[in-house]
Amino acid sequence: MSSQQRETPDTSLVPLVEAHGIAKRYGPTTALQDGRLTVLAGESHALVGRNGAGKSTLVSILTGLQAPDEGTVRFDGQPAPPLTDRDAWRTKVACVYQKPTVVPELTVAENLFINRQPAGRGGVISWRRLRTEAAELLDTWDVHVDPEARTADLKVEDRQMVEIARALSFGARFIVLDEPTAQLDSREIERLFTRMRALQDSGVTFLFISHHLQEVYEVCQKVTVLRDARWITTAPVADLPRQALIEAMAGESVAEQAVTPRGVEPGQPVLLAAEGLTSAAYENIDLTVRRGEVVGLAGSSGSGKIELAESFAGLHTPTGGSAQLDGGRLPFGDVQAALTAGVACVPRDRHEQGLVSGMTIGDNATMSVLRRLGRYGFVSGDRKRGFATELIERLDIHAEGPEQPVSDLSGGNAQKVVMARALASDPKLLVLINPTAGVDVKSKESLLARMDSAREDGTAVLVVSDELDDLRRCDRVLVLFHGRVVAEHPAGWHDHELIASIEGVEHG
Amino acid sequence: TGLVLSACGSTKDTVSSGGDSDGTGKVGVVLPLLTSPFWQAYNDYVPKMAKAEGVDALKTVNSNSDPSQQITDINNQLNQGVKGLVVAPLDSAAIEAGLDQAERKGVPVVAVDVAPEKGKVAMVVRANNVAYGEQACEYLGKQIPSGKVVQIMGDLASVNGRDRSEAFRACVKEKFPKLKVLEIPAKWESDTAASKLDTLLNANPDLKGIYMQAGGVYLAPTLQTLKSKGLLKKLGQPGHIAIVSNDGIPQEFDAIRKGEIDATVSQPADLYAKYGMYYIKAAMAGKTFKPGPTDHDSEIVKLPNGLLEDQLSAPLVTKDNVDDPDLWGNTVG
Amino acid sequence: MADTKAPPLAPLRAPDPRSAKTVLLRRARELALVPALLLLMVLGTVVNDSFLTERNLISILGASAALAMVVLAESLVLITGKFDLSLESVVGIAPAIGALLVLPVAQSGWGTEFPAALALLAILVVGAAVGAFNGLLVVKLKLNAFIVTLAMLIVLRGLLVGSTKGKTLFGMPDSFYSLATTTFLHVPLSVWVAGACFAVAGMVLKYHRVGRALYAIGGNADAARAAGIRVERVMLGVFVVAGALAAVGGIMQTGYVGAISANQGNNMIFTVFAAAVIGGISLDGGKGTMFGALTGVLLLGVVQNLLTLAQVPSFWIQAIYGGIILVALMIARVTTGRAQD
Amino acid sequence: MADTKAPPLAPLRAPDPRSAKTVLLRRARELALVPALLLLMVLGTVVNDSFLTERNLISILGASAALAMVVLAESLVLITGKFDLSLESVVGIAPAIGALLVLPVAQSGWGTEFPAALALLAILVVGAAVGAFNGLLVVKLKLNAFIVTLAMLIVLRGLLVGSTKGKTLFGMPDSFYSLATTTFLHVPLSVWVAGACFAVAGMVLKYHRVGRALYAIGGNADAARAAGIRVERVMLGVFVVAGALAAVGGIMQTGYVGAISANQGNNMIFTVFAAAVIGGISLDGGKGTMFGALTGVLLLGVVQNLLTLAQVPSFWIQAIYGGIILVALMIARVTTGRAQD
Ligand SMILES: Nc1ncnc2c1ncn2[C@@H]1O[C@H](COP(=O)(O)OP(=O)(O)OP(=O)(O)O)[C@@H](O)[C@H]1O
Ligand SMILES: Nc1ncnc2c1ncn2[C@@H]1O[C@H](COP(=O)(O)OP(=O)(O)OP(=O)(O)O)[C@@H](O)[C@H]1O
Ligand SMILES: [Mg+2]
Ligand SMILES: [Mg+2]
Repeated sequence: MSSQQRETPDTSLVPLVEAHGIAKRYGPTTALQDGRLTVLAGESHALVGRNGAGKSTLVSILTGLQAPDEGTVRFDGQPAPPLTDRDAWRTKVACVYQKPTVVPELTVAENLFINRQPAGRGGVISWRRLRTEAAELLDTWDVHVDPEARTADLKVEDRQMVEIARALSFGARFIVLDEPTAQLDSREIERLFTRMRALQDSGVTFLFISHHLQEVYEVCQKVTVLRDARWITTAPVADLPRQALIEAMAGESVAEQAVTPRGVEPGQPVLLAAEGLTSAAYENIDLTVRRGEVVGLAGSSGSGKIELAESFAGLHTPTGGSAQLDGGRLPFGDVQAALTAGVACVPRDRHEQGLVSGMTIGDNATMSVLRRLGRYGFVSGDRKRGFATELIERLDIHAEGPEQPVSDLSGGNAQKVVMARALASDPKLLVLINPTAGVDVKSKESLLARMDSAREDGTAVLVVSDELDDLRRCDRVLVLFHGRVVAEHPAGWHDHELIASIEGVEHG
Repeated sequence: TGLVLSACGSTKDTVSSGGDSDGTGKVGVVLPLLTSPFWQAYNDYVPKMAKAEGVDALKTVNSNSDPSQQITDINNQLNQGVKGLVVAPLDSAAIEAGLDQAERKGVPVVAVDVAPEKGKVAMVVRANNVAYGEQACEYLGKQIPSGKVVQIMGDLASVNGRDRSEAFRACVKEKFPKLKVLEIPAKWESDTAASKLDTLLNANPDLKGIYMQAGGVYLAPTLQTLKSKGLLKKLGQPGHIAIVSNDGIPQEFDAIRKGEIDATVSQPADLYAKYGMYYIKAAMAGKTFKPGPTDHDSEIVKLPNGLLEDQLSAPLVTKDNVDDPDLWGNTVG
Repeated sequence: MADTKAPPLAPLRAPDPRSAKTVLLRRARELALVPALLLLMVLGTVVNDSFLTERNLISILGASAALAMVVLAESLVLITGKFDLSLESVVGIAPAIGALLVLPVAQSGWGTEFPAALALLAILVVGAAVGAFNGLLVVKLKLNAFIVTLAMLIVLRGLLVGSTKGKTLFGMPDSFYSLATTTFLHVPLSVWVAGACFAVAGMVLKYHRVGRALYAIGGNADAARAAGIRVERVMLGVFVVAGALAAVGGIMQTGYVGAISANQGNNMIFTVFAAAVIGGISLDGGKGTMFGALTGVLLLGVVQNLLTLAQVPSFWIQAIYGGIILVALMIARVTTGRAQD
Repeated sequence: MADTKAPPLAPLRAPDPRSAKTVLLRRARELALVPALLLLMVLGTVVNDSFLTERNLISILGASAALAMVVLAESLVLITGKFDLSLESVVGIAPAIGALLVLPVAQSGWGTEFPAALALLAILVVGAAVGAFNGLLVVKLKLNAFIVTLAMLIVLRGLLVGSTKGKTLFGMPDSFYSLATTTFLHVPLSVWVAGACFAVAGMVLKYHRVGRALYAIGGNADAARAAGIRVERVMLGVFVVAGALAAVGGIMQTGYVGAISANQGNNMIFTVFAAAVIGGISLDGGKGTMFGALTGVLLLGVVQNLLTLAQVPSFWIQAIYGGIILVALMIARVTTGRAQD
């Protein structure tokens, strides 16, 4: 907590941000019914809730992107500025939104300083200063990207770091972070937290949203819980142990089973066998996955784990090596052929490769399986609707129904639609890349439980994830470092072992 | 500032002597467009007539219905050092800049089909578009005592189209007040003509006559529409709609022979080309002309703006004279 | 203020997704023009007695058939997220080549004197070939679709003028005209054909795997690829089909005007885009339906018809035409209450 | 296979971002046409002696000036991610209204007989007003930009024909023509003005926040809004500026042809889009530079000039023109090695 004293004793009583009775509706959907939030200066406040609870909606209202249908927002006791006065909002609050808010065609440097480029006399932008300042900013964050690179070419995690760096560099007293960690690996998260603590010490107030509850305990002092578009409770984190917090979010008690994978039965045949896979991102990879086995791929950013996983789904083409799936040769570089061969995939970035945002949930979920839903390629609307409704229920997607466009969904629910599509095709091999990014605790349980049930029906699963929780479910975890497999951990590993090998600190 | 002053100028500065021509040299020919059978015929006649008149004509240049392109084309021809220009302006006024350029370079110009409002040309070779409209009106007026007639007009922004429309309108109003004129602005487009005529016939099934201002584009859609409505009756049959066309292309002659249409005004594409070449050769040789009758059955008149115009005759072709071998429509394939 | 527990809540229920209002809202895009269209019909009936006659309505349909085919073709391309401007030139060049193949040299043909059926087939082949060429340049060579097809438009227009020497082609066999001249139940065949094509395209787009693939590609080509759709192949196919459909439109146009002028199809693409876009097809791809596109075509047809019937002074027709389109757009905006994109 | 020790690897390094090659690659988009342009220049010199003369080059520039202004205007709108088709009509209607204001009734004017300076100002105001109207419909009413401006194009064309009764306006004061007729260092003023406008626009786009805001809005309007850019206001401003620039283009065109026909500007928008898009301005917004757009204009100008000088048979000029554009696109694609969008 901040140790700084405000000038007048009064102000400590006036909350930095106070939102009251906020309601927001999108057509028939009520995104927020009774949103309340009170954040005191200097505290780090967590906002938690299940997917679709209305967190991001509240954020967009707190940052002046949207006007609430009802309710008031006050900063330091003053009413919030009008929506059109963006400059006034910018002095009050900076934000990392859940959806990317970079301009893909501009360089990283310019995105960092968008609309506040360093300018000399006559408002002439100095590109040299822009570049050096951007390089400095990236350096302090230890983000290794070229400030001159096109932002569209960045990896998701780098883009996220750029957005975080930008938000924190405004010098605003109040900073909102909407799921900043969903796309980051543990090292990057640690870097973010160190930075947050330092800023907290200098008096900055954070509103922090995450589905990783341990992070809430790590960096926040207070927590507000939303459920079903309504405010449920606000409490110091110390008063709300994990179980109680989950209960507040879910409205029921959720048993988080501490799963220990039983491991595959020894007799199971090998389903996926890859030999000598080589591409620009990885080198000479041998990999076998048995029927019913769940294999994790871990590694730091740039280790090539994603490309490796993508290779099996046809999204990345290796330059050398071969793979067998269930006895047949697995073709590379052709998603359709991979699908036919029995591979389904949750791709790395739901915005880029996962979803067609203009289409409905039903369309997105059934996109890969239409062939099997009807004859001669024709699919009856009812059949599709039924199939999609089933998926929506199975994955607990918070939506009006299969006819809703995915662009209306909250981040976590959108991710579940991608997952639904992968599961829809009853694959032999399921390739999951960061499958639980942005998914709430309860849904994550059900997603991961699906991995377990895959085991029963003999599906092989390949999970690429930066989250230890996901990896813990795996029968074994392979660690990649600079494109090579450097370690293999059978189930039951300790966190520090895995992290050490991911970091490349200690191989062996 | 002296430098600046001397650097300033005008595109009108570079007047060259121009008197050095002896009647020889290359001649540039600029066409307005090529997507009409009439201009296509003219384009075919140009090399033939140039040869006949002994003129060294360059390949024709097509301005593609774009007046500013036409100026550019003229400039390009001048830059190539032509000694004479035969231009069919797209517009009576929007040609001035091109004519000025030619005058500055001392290159004589003959205008074909459209008389420029301003600028200097050695001669205007054209048939009178006002006369076209009047001829059509006279013919229809004689056939139809009273009732509705429609004129299928061209692009409202085209001079020739405007002349025909106004002449037709004025003539009907003055001489045949019992006729009611309906109008179809069809932008020289055949599908527009078809659909609007179709629509109009729904509301006015008692239509008595049609004046098509361009047979090349309107003949087929008019006949097709009448056919599909069951209104295409041969000349002499009851319910025949009197149709006068304008252009004089072979297909119109065929239709006249079959009795599908009554008449057409033959625009003399051959004479345009012939006298275009004739006058440019004369102008390059420094010859001048005076108003008065010519040796080829036409008259040179002095226009209000001082330009000379050789008004070629445009005969009305009907069943009676449709087989006249002198009509250019009977000489091309 | 901490620890305030909210009272127990009845969970908010989402509204019934099938309720009439939600369905209507969701279909807002394709139904947007319907109110404007109805208004125009009423206006037409008031302005002129002959407007609401069977004859006149059939005229509107007959006049719109060729346009409808090209709008259909363009809509497919637009939904896939690409452009094909050259379709307007296909309307001219495809039937022209067919005609040149049947006509004797004396009638400016090539003298090959193909049988009519073969020539009609050739028309479709030309359309498909142009589409395939565009498709290859766009899909394989990855050239910009807008500008490639604009260049193709110019090339094809030029080829048409060049190969006909600017002449209008007349006197083809009757089968060249029969789409427009034959009627069935008083309605020209061309209208039935266009209607059938729209129905088929609509069904395919809504219920067939390939149709859904078009939307997916137009919405997010990367995601479509990751979902196992063969983006390149489908796109190429769409260009080919669009070319062939435009060629059919060209045959209809030929039948309608009774000849092929060297101008056939010129400037049509503006009207095509207007119809498609007012009908709710998005230029960004991935959005719009065949029904919407059809209402766009009909709206333009009705307005044209109305203006002719009303004998508006010809100098002002164009301004009024544009004005009515603007107003129709505003009505659509107000009645659906959604931003247009 | 566990615990295999990997040999120590030098981490793969990104290439030095400032190396000449990377810089060139990054500028590939705007430099794409330069090789094609050079090739054409060489070709021109070979084909015809008069091509590389000062006179001819000045002709090319003079003929392209008006187009250049409209391309500039359209590029600004495109970079912001919108469309403005009606600019071509502004090229006609804006100077026409100016002319109607100065001309006496006898010359088909309105008889207000404004002084020339005021009329010239009025031309700019008309352009800006049309832009503002478009902008309001697009930005405030959230109508689709493509179709609104297409409707406006039709309306304005119609108004031009209606208000002039189709007549060509001429005989305006000299100042109406002076942009095209006055020269400085042998080069028409219009060329200098267009050049200056391009330079200013280029500088603003590269070195001013407002310019950068256009790219941001075109690239991702939501992100721009979140970054505090007043998206609506900037967009409106762009429409207004584009209208005014197109009006200047209209004055140049008037001077160039010496009169204002009721068709002035018609079908120009095709060429405008062609120039802008070949020049690397993306229809999706957020991409392209003024330099690129300028090379697009010059390429089209040089091709037109070459075709006239080369004495190509006029029936085939158009086809060859389109063909050259296609080839230029391919050259651009090959030399830059990047997909076009
Ligand atoms: N533009 C929109 N149109 C329609 N519905 C919307 C829109 N934006 C959000 N919603 C709906 O509002 C509800 C709340 O969404 P919100 O994004 O605030 O959830 P969230 O709490 O941030 O969830 P997550 O943890 O998954 O990010 C969801 O049901 C969502 O479907
Ligand atoms: N499209 C691309 N263009 C250029 N380089 C790329 C591209 N995709 C990936 N790379 C590079 O290939 C390397 C491996 O990337 P990859 O995404 O596989 O890393 P990763 O192991 O998944 O890391 P993380 O754990 O951060 O997700 C990186 O250096 C990345 O920058
Ligand atoms: Mg959210
Ligand atoms: Mg990664």
